[in-house]
Amino acid sequence: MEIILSAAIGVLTASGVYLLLRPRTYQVIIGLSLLSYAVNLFIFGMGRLRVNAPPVLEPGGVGDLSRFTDPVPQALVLTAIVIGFAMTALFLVVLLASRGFTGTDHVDGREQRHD
Amino acid sequence: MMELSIIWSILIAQIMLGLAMAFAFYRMVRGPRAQDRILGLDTLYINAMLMLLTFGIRTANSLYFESALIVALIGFVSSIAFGKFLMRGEIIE
Amino acid sequence: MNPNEGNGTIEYAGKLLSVFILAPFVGSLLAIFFPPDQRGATAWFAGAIALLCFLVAAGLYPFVTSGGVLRYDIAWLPELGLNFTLRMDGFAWLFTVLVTAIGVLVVLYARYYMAAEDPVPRFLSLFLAFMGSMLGVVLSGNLILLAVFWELTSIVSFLLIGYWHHNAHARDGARMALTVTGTGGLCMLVGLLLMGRIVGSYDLDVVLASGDLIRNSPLYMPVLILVLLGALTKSAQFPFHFWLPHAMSAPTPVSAYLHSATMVKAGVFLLARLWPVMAGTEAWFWIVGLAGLSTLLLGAYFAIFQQDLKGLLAYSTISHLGLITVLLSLGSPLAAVAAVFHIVNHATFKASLFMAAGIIDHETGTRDMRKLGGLIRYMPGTAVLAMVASAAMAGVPLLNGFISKEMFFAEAIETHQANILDTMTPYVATLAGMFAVTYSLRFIHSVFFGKTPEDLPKVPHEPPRWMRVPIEFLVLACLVVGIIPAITIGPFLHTAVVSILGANTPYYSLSVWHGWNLPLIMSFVALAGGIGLYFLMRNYLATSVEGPPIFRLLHGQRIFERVLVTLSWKWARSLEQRLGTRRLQPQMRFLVFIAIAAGALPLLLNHFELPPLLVRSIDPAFALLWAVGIACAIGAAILAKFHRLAALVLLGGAGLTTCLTFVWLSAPDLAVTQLLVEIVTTVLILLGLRWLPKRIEDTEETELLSLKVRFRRLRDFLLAIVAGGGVALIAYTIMTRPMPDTIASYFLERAYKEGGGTNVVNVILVDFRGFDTLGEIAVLAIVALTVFALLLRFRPQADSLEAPEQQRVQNAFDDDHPDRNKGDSVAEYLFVPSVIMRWMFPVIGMLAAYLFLRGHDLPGGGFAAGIAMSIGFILQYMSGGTRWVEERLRIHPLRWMSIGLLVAAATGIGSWFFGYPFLTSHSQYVTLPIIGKFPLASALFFDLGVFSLVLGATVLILIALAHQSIRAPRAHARAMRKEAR
Amino acid sequence: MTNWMHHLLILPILLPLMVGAAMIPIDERNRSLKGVLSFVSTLALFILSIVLMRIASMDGAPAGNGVYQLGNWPAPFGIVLVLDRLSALMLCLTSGLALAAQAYSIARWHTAGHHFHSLFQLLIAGLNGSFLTGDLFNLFVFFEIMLAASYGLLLHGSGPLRVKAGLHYVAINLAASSLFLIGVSLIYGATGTLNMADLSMKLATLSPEDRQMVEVGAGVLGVAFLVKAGMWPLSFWLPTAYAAATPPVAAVFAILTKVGIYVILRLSLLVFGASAGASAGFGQPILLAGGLLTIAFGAIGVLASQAMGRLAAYSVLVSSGTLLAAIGLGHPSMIAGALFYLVSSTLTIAAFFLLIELVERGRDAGADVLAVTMEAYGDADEDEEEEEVGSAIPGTMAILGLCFCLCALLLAGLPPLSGFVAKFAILGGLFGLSGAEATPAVSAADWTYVTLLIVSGLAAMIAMNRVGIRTFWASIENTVPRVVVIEITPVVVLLAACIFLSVQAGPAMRYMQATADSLFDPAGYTERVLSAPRAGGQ
Amino acid sequence: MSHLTDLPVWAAVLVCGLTVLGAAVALIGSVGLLRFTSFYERLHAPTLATSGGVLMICTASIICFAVLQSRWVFHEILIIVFVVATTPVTLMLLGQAALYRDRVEEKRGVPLKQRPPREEPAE
Amino acid sequence: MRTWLPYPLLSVGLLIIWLLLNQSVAPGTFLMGTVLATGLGWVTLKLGLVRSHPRRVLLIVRFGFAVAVDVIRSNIAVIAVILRGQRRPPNSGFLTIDLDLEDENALALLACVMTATPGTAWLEYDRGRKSLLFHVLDMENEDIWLDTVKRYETALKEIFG
Ligand code: NA
Ligand code: NA
Repeated sequence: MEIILSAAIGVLTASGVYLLLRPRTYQVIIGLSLLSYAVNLFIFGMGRLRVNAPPVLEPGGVGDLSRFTDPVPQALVLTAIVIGFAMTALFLVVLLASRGFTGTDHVDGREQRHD
Repeated sequence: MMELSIIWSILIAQIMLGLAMAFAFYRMVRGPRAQDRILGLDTLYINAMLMLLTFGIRTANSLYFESALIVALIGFVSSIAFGKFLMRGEIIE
Repeated sequence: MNPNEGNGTIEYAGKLLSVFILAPFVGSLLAIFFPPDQRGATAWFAGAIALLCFLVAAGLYPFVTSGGVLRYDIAWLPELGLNFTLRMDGFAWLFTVLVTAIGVLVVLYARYYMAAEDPVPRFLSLFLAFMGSMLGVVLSGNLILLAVFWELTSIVSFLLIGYWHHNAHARDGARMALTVTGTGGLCMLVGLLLMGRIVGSYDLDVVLASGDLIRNSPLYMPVLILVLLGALTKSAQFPFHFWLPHAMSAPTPVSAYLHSATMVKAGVFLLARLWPVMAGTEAWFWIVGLAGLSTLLLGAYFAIFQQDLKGLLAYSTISHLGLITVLLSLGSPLAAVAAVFHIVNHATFKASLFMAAGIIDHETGTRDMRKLGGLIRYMPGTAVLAMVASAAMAGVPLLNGFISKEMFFAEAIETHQANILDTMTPYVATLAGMFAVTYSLRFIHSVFFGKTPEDLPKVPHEPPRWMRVPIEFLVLACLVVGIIPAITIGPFLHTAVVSILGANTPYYSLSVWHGWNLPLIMSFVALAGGIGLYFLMRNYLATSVEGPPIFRLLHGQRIFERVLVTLSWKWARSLEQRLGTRRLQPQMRFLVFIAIAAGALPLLLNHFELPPLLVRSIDPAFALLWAVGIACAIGAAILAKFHRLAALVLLGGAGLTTCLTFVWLSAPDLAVTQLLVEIVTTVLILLGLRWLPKRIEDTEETELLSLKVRFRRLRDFLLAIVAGGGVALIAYTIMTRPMPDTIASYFLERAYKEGGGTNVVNVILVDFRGFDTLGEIAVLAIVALTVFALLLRFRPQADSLEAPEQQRVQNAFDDDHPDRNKGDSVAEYLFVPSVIMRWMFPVIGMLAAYLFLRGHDLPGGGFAAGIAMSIGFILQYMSGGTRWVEERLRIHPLRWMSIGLLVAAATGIGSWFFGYPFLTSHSQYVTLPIIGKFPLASALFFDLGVFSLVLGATVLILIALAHQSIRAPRAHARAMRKEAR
Repeated sequence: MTNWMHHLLILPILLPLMVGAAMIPIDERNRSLKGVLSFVSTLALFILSIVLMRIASMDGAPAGNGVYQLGNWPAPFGIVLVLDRLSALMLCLTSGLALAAQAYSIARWHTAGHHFHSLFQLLIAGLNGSFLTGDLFNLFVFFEIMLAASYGLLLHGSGPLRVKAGLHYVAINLAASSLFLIGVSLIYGATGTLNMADLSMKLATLSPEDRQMVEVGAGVLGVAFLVKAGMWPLSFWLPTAYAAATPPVAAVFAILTKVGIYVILRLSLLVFGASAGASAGFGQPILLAGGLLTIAFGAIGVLASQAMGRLAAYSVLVSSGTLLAAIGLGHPSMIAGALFYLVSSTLTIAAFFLLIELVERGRDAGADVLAVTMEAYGDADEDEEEEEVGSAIPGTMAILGLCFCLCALLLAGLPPLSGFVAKFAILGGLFGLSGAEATPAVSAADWTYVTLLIVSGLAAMIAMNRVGIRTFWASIENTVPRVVVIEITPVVVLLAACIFLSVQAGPAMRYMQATADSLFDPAGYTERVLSAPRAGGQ
Repeated sequence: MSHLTDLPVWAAVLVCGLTVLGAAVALIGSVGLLRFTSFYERLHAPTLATSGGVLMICTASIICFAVLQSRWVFHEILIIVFVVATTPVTLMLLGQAALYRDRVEEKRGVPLKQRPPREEPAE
Repeated sequence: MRTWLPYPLLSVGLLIIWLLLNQSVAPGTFLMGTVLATGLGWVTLKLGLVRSHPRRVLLIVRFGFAVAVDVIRSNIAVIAVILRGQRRPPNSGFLTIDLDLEDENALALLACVMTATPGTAWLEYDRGRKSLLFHVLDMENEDIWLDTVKRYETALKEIFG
């Protein structure tokens, strides 16, 4: 499992980073989204991978790490998801505004000769 | 013996669903038209939901259920957004 | 007076030192408030302050005789050795008197010199500030304080030189003066800091007692160079002399004060001040000597060729400062005496000459010697005064300049060090003396004698009576000191010299006649040669252009300006462009590269062992799932440029895979949230897509990609691969390592017992780390506000203003058919779907309620519920359109947001009333009839806040975007109307 | 044991958060009400932060003093807020700047867009949270609050320049936020903790493999902070963004880079201090090199700037570089000076940003159009009208000129103002008054630092000189800018604060010294955080 | 996966069978998506998964949990209901969009928009 | 009653959903569900949905049963079409049918039913002509499809009558 998830994180990161380096704002926003998947999975992975051990206790129960997966990274990922969503929205609107003002969807607000 | 067959049958089911997702992916990436891609995504969603259900059976844990339920109830929203975008050029008029 | 008279008196006298700083600066502040037309009153005020300082200085004389020192200490930054220490010894006293006395005279002179339209209060305010700064330099008892006042003199002089700032020369001159002297000052500061490091204190008394320590320190050379940079720039020594002539654009009183008596003297003052601890080494001799000698000679030579009266005086000043510098370079006590003496002498005659030049300028309207002549007939009094002062400058016997110059010649012939510089000194000195005679003679002859020019701007006459008084005073001093030096200046000079040299004070005689000796012969040679030279060159000079032959091509100012422009503007600009960029892509590239490096370095520096590859326990279904996910990600990356919709679809695929992963790996909460967010994000981006320009793949273009572009893409690709590989490697390494001892155990143990919930993730979110959640929803609120505010000002491009093509086609279809109304197409299209979409609203509402209420115990929670509910709203917007929904449902996202945030925070504050910190949760099962046990947790209220905020923020973001579709056509119509008009 | 005074510690976060939230639904037509609310809140915050500063500098306080356990969960499990001299200082600086910027904005700039005051309050909440929190992930959250608000504020007023700058700013910072997350989670994955104090305790006991992972995490995390701090070459977005922002926003942005510096200073001394075993001093050479390069680049930029806004923005970089390199050099004696410099340069740059617009107002009529766009509510596309605010006060030019001179002196670090005192304090700390016994040689790094410090001061002097002459002396049209008192007062007050700092350099430096001393005592911090008792005594 | 062995044989067979069958139906649907040549044909493909697939797998899940937890837990029915209710919307919208686009491009074999209206005016 | 429960069927449905979601019929859950179901009914009222009054529960059940059978049958049919693959490509085509159904809810239900039975795809409903364009995968016999749809229509008309 670890190897698959690492590969997934790697590919998501690579795709995201590649898009971040591209000249079109839309590419960048897609890149940021892919990157945020990668980051979320990365954070998640920091709690180690467990199948069928969700950190949900029986009522009245006391949990320990031998039976349940680490809940902390999950809580962190939740926060990261929310913030990531907010930032995607923000970036989208900024890129729209930029496109509105400059007429182009180039990240620099003007067409460069070759990218 | 029975344990093994249970494991295997569910695994086979999951692999089949995975393949179904792969085929859906083919449509998403190859199109040829936008509607094909969206249909592909919709199929991907449905198969993913089925995958969630099989996962629930496999682990006998019902915590997968909400995710499946959300796919079933809300998953169509993004598809109709796509559809409306195709049809009207904007999704909220 | 006996210096041991009692500490009380000395202490009191020490306190009086503060007058020298306080009076001028306070006076400076007050002077600004004088009305601009009150020239006289302001001058009286400023003069009174200068006079006060002079009188106090005079009164303090008894305390500084025979090596007495007055001190006044105020703690400023005692931890770092910087104190506001004022210290007056004989040398400082002499300078104080010079500064204040000439100050009084200059104020008097300026009273008449300045025109009515000049803002005199500003001038005098600056003047007083300058005087205060100069006195500060002189009286500083702490090296750093000295540097402080030092820079202040530069700054104030900048403002004084630029006083007539409508004049471009004044501006340039001021800037140059500040740049050169300010730079020198900063270097000096470092030098003084190093000196403090060597000595262990910045206190001048301590420093002056540590000569050997300084001279033997390994840091001596840096200290020397840095301090000399300060002193030589300030005193306009070669090669930093060029600023001084250009400072002549200042009003003449400024020149008379700053460029004769005070500011330029600060440099030589410092050399003399530090002479006991720094002089005497070979390095000192060479550097200071070389600078002094070249300045002495070049200054004098250049002075001859000036056509501007003040220019001549400026170069002569440079030359005389060179003379003083040479004297200080020699390292002999006797030379030091001569230096101090010449400082005083030069101040008196040069100040009077500047004032005379000012009168000439004032009365004739020009300072060009080619245009002047025969003025003795119009202003005989001034002429006489100028002649005497000039003679003093030329070193004519019976005037003060002669005596100090004789002392200089005498020292020049002495042997101090066995090297070529030392050998050259007498010859250079004589030559420079000769030049001095020439330019002095020229000054007098070309201005006061010869033909009276016809084309003078004004008819010249004698200046007002009181305008000449300062000159008379100064010239009188030249005469008196020149004739009876021992009685007049003698004791004061001695006091000053003793305070520098202490026990090393040599015997010296201040008599006019020392018999026929070599210096006298040198003087006569210089005098005769100078007169001869003048008459040889007279005709040439009468018509020549400004500046010496050949050298005038080497225009100091122009070089400086060019260097400055090149360095500080051209190079800076090109460097800025080379070292920086305003484009995003390179910035991102840097960021990625540095992040990779930051992650890789710790691995490379300490041997990193690759973790073992674990291939067992791979679930084929999971692998297949991610095969699809990975393919989606790559596909999205490839298609994002030309197939936006496809990329978005594929992004959805990757997101879905991520959700499944979360379920698979025991994170149902994450899956739920990710799924919901996924959907909203898709809707969001689709809302935005409408406003982006069309981008159609141009196959030809892609084929003709230049090599450069291919290279760039390859580089980015490799960068991306490395980044991805690195992150994957790190993730794998950590995931295959055993768990550390983590705080998670604590949460698992107490989530139910103390947090009151079985879903540990949710308990963390609303309780253990509820503060994070509060912050996270605040982020959402902020972003929603930002989006909202930005979209209010959204101006779409013209090409996306009109309705999308589909709508136009469909509307046209409706228009073409008489039985159809506009909008029928869309109504038909949505007729059946919208029925289902509307029925889904309450169902989604139910789901949201379910997610909300179960969150604490099972996956879900306020956030998921809020997003789900907002999807319900969006669905209605999609089915009926903006107007339709807003006619029916009350949508107040701003209010929901505000309430949400306030409720969440207020829940946190509630715990204060029970004596607990913010956000301490309280949960209790309330037993109600019928319903039975019902959990009532404060976390529920907190989650309610989260729900309200998330709902509000998400709806606000999406709706604000959706509203653009209504606004744009209106704006479009408006624009069309405008165009039509 | 929990008394009401104890809750003061969280007020710097809660007060602006709640005031900001409460103002959201207030109609934009009631801007003056919002302005007053906001101003009063910030004023209260300023007073509060002074009180907190006093609390922080109390010695011999009871255990748990200055540690606030959110949700009553003890560190390292729950999130804690930690008040010490450094954080109190930063709080004070933040609210001071905010107060000035806010007053300034009320004259006209807050009308340039919607929800200015809410965003402003939330920015303060984010800043204060970043300074107070003792938890790495919570720091991320507050960073995001701060960043999100800064995006909003940067875009306040809209217009092509701001939006273009905003796009870059947002993109870079989003990427940096990803790094932040990777770094924090990696540290968690290797150590199992998120609490800074706990991390500092655990680091020495980790296995070499885990420590390596922590270092990777810290390295990546550091990049995120350095982006914020503006280290070359991660800072190219900064001049454009800061120059494009509206003046009050730019002024308060002066402290945004300092957040990065603050965190680096805090973490490098707390986590990678002397007690960190093999990881001690981690990253310092990078900070030094980067800081030096940043000073150089900033100085070049200062020289190359024609517009005052960019000049000011590059001064921000110089200031950052100076601080980063000072941290990188790691001389304990320099840190106090560096802190003094931090305060002084922040105040100066803020004052300058506020001043620029006033000075340029008279010269460029076009600038006002952007400033005051009256919007038809709900629809901003209506015709823009220009509104004259303020009147030409006599003597305005003189006051502006004086303020400009003071700014120039402060930026160039020329005597006698706090800019000089700060540089002296840094250099004095670097060279030290070692005295007669042994004068240690000055290292090459030290020399480079000194040279760059001086050269950057010179660059500022030359550039300010050039700009000042052009503006005040050589300007052809002598229109006196229309300035209202409420605009000039904040500038004067900020500069007066600098003058106050110069005069009271002694007490100020004593505070900084105590701050620096406590930073070099990570054990004291750790002890205080980890052994703080819970309320209710469990 | 010990819990699944708690199932009685009949239930196990039923659960496994329905699961595999449901997955197979879904897979075949996807194969259809892959192989059909026109969009309108492909439009039918996912309905296999949304009808047969969902039905069978949900039933399997219901049986599994009902037997394991020995209580009647039907909440999977909700999934069936929701899927049945929401799938038409997507497919309808997509189908209409495809029709519109094909009509604009004047593709052959695509029925024109239904004109003229039923009450045709006399010529 | 109308003001309290604008859509009784909806509210009952919502209550059932609630109970199913919570997997409990405890009084607390029931009460909560009732409150939510009622409240959401009021909100839904604002969306202006037509109130239909389906009668005769028996008819509904019968209809449901018939549909279920159709679904299974058409599943098998479509599977067969797909599996036979290239050998015999599907003979698909468009069909138009005039509908008499007036009730929009009934129409929506018809759409659900047609979508749930693989092989028929609802495409376009023309409100003016009241005719439906749909697509069938296997057009062996057009009339069978038209009959099926008519059958559904009749059933729905009866139910919603
Ligand atoms: Na000699
Ligand atoms: Na169907």
